[in-house]
Amino acid sequence: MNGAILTLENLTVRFGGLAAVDGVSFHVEPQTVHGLIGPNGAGKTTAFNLISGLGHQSDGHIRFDGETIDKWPSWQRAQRGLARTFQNIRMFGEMTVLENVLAGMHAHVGGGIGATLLRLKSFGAAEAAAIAKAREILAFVGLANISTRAGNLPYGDQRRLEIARALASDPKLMLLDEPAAGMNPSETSGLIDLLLRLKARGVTLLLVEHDMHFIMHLCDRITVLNFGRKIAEGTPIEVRSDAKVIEAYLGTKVAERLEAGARVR
Amino acid sequence: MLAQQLVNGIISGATYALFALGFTLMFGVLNVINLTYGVYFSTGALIALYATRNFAFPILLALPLAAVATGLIAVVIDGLLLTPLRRKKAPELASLMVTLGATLLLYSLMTAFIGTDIQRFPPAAIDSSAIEIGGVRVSRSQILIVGTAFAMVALLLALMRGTRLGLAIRALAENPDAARLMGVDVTLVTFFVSFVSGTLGAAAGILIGLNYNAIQPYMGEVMMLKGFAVIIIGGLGDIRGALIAGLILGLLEGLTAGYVASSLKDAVGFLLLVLTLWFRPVGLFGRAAVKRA
Amino acid sequence: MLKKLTALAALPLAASLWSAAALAQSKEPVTIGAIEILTGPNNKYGIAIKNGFDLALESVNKNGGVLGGRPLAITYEDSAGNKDQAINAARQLIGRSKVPLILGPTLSNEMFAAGPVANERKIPIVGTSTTANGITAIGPYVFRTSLPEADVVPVTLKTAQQKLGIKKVAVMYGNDDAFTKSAYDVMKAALEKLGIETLTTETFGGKDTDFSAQLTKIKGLNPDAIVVSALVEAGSGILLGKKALGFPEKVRVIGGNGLNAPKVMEIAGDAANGTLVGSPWFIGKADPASQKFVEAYKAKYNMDPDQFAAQAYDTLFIVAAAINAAGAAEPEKIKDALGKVKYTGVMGPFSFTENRDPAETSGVVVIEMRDGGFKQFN
Amino acid sequence: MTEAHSLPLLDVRGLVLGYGRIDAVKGVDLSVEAGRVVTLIGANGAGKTTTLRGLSGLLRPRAGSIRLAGTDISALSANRIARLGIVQVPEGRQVFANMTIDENLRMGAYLLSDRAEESRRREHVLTRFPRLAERRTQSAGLLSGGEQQMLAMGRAMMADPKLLLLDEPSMGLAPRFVEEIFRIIAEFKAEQRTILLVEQNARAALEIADQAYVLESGRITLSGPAADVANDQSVVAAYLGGA
Amino acid sequence: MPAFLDDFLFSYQSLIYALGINGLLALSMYVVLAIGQLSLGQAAFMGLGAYTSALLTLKLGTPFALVLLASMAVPALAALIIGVPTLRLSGVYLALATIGLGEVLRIAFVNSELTGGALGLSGIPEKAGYAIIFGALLLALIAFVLVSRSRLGRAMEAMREDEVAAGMLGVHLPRYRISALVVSAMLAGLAGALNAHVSSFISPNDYGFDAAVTILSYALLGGIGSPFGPVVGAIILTLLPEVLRPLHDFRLVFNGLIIVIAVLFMPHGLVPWRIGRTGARP
Repeated sequence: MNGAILTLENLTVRFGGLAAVDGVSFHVEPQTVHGLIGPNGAGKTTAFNLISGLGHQSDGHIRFDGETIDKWPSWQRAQRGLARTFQNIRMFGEMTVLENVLAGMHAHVGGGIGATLLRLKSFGAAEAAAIAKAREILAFVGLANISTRAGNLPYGDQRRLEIARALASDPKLMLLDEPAAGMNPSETSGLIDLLLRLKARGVTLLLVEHDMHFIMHLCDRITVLNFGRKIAEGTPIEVRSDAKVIEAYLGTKVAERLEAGARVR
Repeated sequence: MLAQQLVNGIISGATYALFALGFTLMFGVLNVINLTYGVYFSTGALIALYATRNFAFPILLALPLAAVATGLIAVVIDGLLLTPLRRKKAPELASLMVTLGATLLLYSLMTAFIGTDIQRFPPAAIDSSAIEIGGVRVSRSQILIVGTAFAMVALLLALMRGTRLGLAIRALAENPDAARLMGVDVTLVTFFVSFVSGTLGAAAGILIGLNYNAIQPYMGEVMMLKGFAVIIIGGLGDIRGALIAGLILGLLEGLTAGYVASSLKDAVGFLLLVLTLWFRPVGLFGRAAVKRA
Repeated sequence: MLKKLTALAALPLAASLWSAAALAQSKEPVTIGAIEILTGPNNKYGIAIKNGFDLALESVNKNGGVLGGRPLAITYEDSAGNKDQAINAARQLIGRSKVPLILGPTLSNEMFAAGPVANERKIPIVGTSTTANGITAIGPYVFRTSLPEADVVPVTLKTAQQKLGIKKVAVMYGNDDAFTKSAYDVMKAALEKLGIETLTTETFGGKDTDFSAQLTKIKGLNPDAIVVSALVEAGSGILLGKKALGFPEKVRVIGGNGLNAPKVMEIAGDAANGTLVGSPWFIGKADPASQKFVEAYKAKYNMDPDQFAAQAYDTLFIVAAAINAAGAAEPEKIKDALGKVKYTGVMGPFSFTENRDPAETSGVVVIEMRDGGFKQFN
Repeated sequence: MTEAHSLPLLDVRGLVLGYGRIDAVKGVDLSVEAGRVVTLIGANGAGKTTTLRGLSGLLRPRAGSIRLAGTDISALSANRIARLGIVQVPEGRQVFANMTIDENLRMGAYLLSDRAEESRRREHVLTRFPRLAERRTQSAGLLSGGEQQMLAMGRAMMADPKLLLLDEPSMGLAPRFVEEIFRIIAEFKAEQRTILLVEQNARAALEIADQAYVLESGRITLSGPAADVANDQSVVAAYLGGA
Repeated sequence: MPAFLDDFLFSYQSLIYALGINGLLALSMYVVLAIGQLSLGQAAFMGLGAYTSALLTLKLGTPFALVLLASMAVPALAALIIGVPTLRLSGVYLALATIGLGEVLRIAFVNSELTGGALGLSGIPEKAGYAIIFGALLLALIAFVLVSRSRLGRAMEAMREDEVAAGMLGVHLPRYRISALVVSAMLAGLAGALNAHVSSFISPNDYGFDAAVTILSYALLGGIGSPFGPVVGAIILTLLPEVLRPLHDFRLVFNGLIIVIAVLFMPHGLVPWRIGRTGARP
């Protein structure tokens, strides 16, 4: 627990009377791939939003990289080293591929308004370095056409670009919300490869995904949510054989019992 | 004197409320700040004016006629400007900008052809005689305005709560997709709401024009500034809020002019507006009530 | 091709026109400039003024023009009521058309913007409808023939004081308009000078329609009259509001030049009855020159002239006289000559003061609105 | 039932649906016989909800045909389709939170002009869902998730649909509500209603349904009698990424 | 200077000045639109700048350089006051609040003795000229180009495209929003001061709603892909009525039409070219 990069303590958020995330606690160890799974409506994306600062919890705490970040706005969390991608890609469609990645480096590229306007040497150097790094990241994720308008990229490449953009902020922790959604099998295997290389690079990953093959393949640990609560946690093998998880995914045998009840009536 | 000032305040407050009703309805249901609304105010008054003056229509016929005609214009404007944006799911500022441009276009077109000269209803159109009770004077047209404002609020609330169409409107306001699944023809209901708003705007223009007997194209623009204040203070989309905020504004303005300084009269509304934005941006009465009604 | 044809067709004509052309060479027209509101919402003022100029121009040219037979001509520029366009117009008249004198612009606001341009280039500029304070203070090349409010209003108030015995009044003015504000300043000074007590001073906006709060307060103070500085729109609204609140008949409205318009009676109807305004001229003036002007104007334009047309009409004769006296179409000479012009026109005797304002106020008439028309009050 | 039995009530051929540049449903064929409960199961993101949105007209098909009792309805708008008797209970309930329960039910009968029939149906629904009856004048937004789901189903019943589309009725609900929802579906089935059920709770869905389709990445990969599908190992694989 | 050139410059001086001043105003609108916000306070900020500068020149005889600084500082302060509460709300509120600001300022100018009430201020000496107006425009353009091609420019465009995503990349959204509004106010204030010092006379009614909408039409006609778009838009809309006299009457109709067409059919404006966002050769 001490070495955890991210710790959720009793995280709870209510909308109206309903608790979308209900007392969830878990932590993510550095340099691991951690999966967050659960059926639809289990509260995964809500939990992601709370962690990334796009909403605020009603109760509980979030600790990230040694700081309690409960009230931090999203940009502050990002500056501290938290990056994320979105379920439905949020690309800067008008900007080029390279510019998208450079935008991702926002928090780390130097250059205040003074240096920018005076075009100080430091500014040029910072920009050149940023571009070099962006090229490196793009090569890493396998995108070559750096001056293409991002909106014109094919879907799979947009996913890659979004990851590249998140990676550009040099994150300690990256949240990936359904990175494989809408990908075909070959794109998916390319993505797995990419994420494994990311992990090797030292980035901690927390991901929400529905493709179980993908999850089981990639994750070191998995947390399972249902009805906003944590119902299981462990290694992929542990989770896969957990009765509560199977029940959550495949459902209870309610129908049987019901039919029995109906006959009685 | 105080009694007369209070009555004055209520009358001008009722004119603000009457004006703001259609404006706030449009926002509450269609989720757009439609700046062309002020144009409906002027258009309604001008159509009624031409009908009574050039075609000798009695005012009781000219009023509904002009209101309906303006309602149809509102539908056309919605169809031309806002429907395409809705289809594209454009950001809310796009609709604000497009109606802003349209407003400038329509006002300047009107003045280019009509001029900004004040025009008046023929004297026979209205009975301007006043009633005096205990030293307080009210004219018939003023009673008509206050009555209409309250009646319209009651009517709108009854429509929203009691009728199937009203339910459909509220359903549309809240969740257009779910409304469609219930069989609501969203396009038709959208046009209906535009129509009702246009009609309300026009009715306000005609009655207020009758009362002050001064009609010109830019009358809607002046009213719009008060309209912003009323709908923000009352809460965007709140029908009852519009009535109450209108009355509050009218009374405060009247009392300011009567007992403080008339030069500060116009500042009151904006002061209230700024305070609302600072401290209670959802308006005095909480969130959009068209949806709740 | 087309050009050639035209040239051929023109040949026979050319010969016969030879002598006329030679004459025109020596009789080159003297072109002066005018900046008026010819388009846009306030063009009724500009058009009345242009009509007045044109009518006078006809008469000047019929009687031999200026400078020994040279025709006088006017180049009009439209200001559309916009001060930036007024500046543009002044610059183009001076820099491009090279006029020796400019008439106009229509509004005081426009003069405050365009006047300095002309003054800087030492071109005389003559306002015919600018009544605000401080117009001629712009500089030594700025003149006006319109009586400033400062001359008209005291006459009106004094007449009311003498004939009606007014002792205490309430004042209302539009505080967002240069014209009504400056007229108010004049009213305030005149009331003090005449020893009339001001019970309260209320303001309103030019686009307001509801004056009930101010009028209710005024009614409670029981004034002998209400002194109003407003334009037509607000002014007629005040009259209607006053009637609606049931003011006693004897409480009259005394207005500035802004209320001096038949439109007020048209809008306010019988609520306008009894309203007093001072005017440099009015259509019912029983003066033969004036009557002749009214007839000529009606014949040419098929409508009644107003004070703006009358002022413009006189102004053109004054300018023509100055050009003749100057002996050349040169700005400096015309400017000097203008200061010395003595002329009697439809508005009465006219000359400029040292400060280039009209010297005579004897032409001012106080008129009363009654049943849709103006009647002389004094 | 007067429909010709040779003709399925709903017949979908080659349906393609998508958002933006992506096709989410890539040529689906399925049919629903009158009086049957048919379930469409599959992992999240497989295209189940998208399919239902296509059927109810919220999403315009890019290709393919949707026939209701033989008539192609694929070009019709949602409100026209509702008029024909296809009623969808959308994913996530989508009750009108600011309206009362009564008003929500009245919205369900929006297309019905017979007021007497409307109140008869309302009484019927309220008898079936006594929880709702207790709170008929309260805002729907104040209900719990399970109660909202009941309201959504009750609202759909107000239209007396020919074909009921249920989209993930058990999603995000506590177990006791899941049971209750399936009890209600069982009752509907007993009343011979025609239902197309999209569920993630595959086991419960397969037990209640007559016929089942398995959707994977926008394509039907398996179909047949529900009992057969339930016994197919690949179904478990589809969910938990086995193998 | 040859006489004909002198006459030409004299005749068209105010038109040429207007090109530069309107260009500055267009840029002041651009900086707000560039981050996806809408302000209708440009005319009000312009008025504040104009009054501040005119009062300092007329009443205190302040050196012109200081006057110009003050004419930017005062509107900037107003932008802070109006911006801080509204920028937490949706974009619509900023637009409405800035319309309100215009009206409040008009009332204030009209009621204050200091500002000459409705009579405005006249006799403002002509202290600005070609050099300073076009110098300011050029400097502003260069500054915008430099900012565009930097991390600041990238953050601004990112905000316009997707605020949430921009925030997730560490872009301090409130700081950018308020800075954009403040810079916008400063530019508009400067334009107001320059205008006051070439037209000798200012009055409260010069800075109304129509003016604000006209400024918006400059930016939308030119397009906001680069800072050049709005300036081109301003030049066209300033010259067009002069070239096409018949348009004069319908100038406002035309401006309104342009906004409608730009929003509905021409989202990139007349200058669709988009400025690059890198500060070094990629």
